[in-house]
Amino acid sequence: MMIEHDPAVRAVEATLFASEAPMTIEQIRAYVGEEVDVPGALGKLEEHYQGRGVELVKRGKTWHFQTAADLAHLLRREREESRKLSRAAVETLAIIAYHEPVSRAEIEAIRGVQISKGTLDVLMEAGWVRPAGRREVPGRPLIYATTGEFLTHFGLASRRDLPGLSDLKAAGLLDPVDLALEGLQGLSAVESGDMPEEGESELEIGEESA
Amino acid sequence: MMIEHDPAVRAVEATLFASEAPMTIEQIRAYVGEEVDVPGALGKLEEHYQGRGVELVKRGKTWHFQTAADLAHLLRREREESRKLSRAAVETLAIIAYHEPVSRAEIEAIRGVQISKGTLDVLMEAGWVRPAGRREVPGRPLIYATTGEFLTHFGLASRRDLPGLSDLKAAGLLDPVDLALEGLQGLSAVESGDMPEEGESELEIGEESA
Amino acid sequence: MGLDEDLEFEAGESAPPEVADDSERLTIDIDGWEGPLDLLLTLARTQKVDLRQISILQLVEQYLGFIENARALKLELAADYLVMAAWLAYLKSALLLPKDPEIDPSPEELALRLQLRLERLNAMRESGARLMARDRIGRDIFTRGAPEGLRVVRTTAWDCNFFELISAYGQIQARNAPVMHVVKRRAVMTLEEALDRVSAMLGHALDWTQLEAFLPPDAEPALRRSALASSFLAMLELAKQGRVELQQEANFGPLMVKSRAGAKA
Repeated sequence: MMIEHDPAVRAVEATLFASEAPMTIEQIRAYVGEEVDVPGALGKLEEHYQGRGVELVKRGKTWHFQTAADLAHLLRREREESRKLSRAAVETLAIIAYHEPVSRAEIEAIRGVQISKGTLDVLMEAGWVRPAGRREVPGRPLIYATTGEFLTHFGLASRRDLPGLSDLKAAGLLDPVDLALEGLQGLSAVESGDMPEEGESELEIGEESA
Repeated sequence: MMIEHDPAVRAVEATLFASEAPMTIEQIRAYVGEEVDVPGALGKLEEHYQGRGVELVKRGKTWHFQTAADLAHLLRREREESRKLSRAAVETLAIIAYHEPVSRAEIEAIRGVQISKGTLDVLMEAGWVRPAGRREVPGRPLIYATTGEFLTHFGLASRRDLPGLSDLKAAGLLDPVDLALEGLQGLSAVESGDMPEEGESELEIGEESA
Repeated sequence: MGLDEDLEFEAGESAPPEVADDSERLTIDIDGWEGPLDLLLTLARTQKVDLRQISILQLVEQYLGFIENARALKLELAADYLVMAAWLAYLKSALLLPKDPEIDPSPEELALRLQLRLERLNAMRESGARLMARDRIGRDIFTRGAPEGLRVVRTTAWDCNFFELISAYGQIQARNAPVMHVVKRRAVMTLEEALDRVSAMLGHALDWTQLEAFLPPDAEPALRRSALASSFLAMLELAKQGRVELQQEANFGPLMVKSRAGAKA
């Protein structure tokens, strides 16, 4: 017997299923009609799909359906691995994500080495990084930030979900050296602070990726 | 609260969702494992999705998800755009209106310029021109005439309401000075078509998600 | 390349691997480093303590030892590795010497700076590895494999008004109308007319008179230009006949005419 389903929920479900890319609420509304309560339907769908093989997730401002993370072992595709990022690209991506917006010079200051030409290009080509205007300092350098696609790809609901972000902040590890130095005045290099042990922040990641 | 879902159902659901093509039971089993009751899981899924925005369907021996047929209209969004008729199209339309029925060769003879296939297509798409049989001469060329819609659009009761040559002359519309000033501008021997560019029907989402 | 591979952050690992404490491999691998700071960080990790507790002195020794080894093996070292080596040698001596309050920044501050930089680089390296290890779309998690796709169907409302229609037809007709060339009559004064006119007027010009005075006073510009040219020719003809004298003070100056006294018999 067929159950009567909420037409708004059905419409939003069908639209998101058919879409080739994640959609914002406004984009969904353009398809299902102005009169449909899209956020309400998304809420119902999110709840309905919870724990199923397919989930409805929100990444940044966009929504999409994806397979449940715990089924990765069934579906994992090794061929995607062929395009592995270089170490320089991974570090640069992390620096942009945790410090954004950030200029090239600031990235280079953290890495202690110049960025080779291809590194930022690769990240932009992947759609994870974009230029985000210029810093209003002499020379007006371009600054870079991550994209919505970055959040989608790495399964982050927002930048606040970056692994270990709060620990890094609390430990001052996202502050520039000069600023950190001011805070540590009087402490010698050998002295250890009373900061959390490194191991603690690693535990959290295991939880998040579940 | 998370409901406990059947692991077999979840696995089959995720596998079919992620697949780029419909799958047979054997193909699904290759992903989810030999021990899984695939037909049983498919049966449960079929029932679960019945009446939702997405349906599980069987075609021959293969299974796949698809958006509910009755919602297909949602996946096409219509957008009307007003476009100016090209000069070639206006002239062609005028010739058809004054000389109908005319063949393409006759139109070209009157215009003194070749017309591209796209030009007649645009006029037919606009609903102002229709094929009106064939001229019984060697080669039996198609002949064209205007439509009732044409009369409606231009506010004419009949084709006899079109101003005659003497009227045009009196209105200064046959004045060669006009010709010298603007008449030949932009006319070339072979005109480009007036068809919309190919890229235009692209996915909206792709454009907007940037 | 063994060490380099160790440093490659494999997907699935939540933290960078510990570097093997194998000094032989350290001396051989030189290409895999992403600059002196990267090398320093790797060396620091061999101390197997929290970065906040590393011995900077020991690290300096490790680095200088590495550079020495590389030189002994005649490996090519990029300039910034050598600059770092020189700076670290200075830092080492400053740390070992009795404290000199005059020196600013103090060697301790320099050491602390180095340690902070290593911590920051390390934090980003670990974060990058954690990011890469997440469940990623297309590798661990999948979006729909065969989405129907959403389409925007653009329909075009063609725009053309009645005036455009009939004026287009008018222009076609005008373009096709047989073209007849008619040369318009232009106002001219012939040489004969000019001769008659100037001859008749000469009797009144006993004094030097400007050529322009002989032109018809109310002529249109086109006729006036023609009259000027033909009157000039007429004057030359009359001068040739000895009936007038011509005079011009300068190039392009006014051309003066005078009836020759007694010439007219």
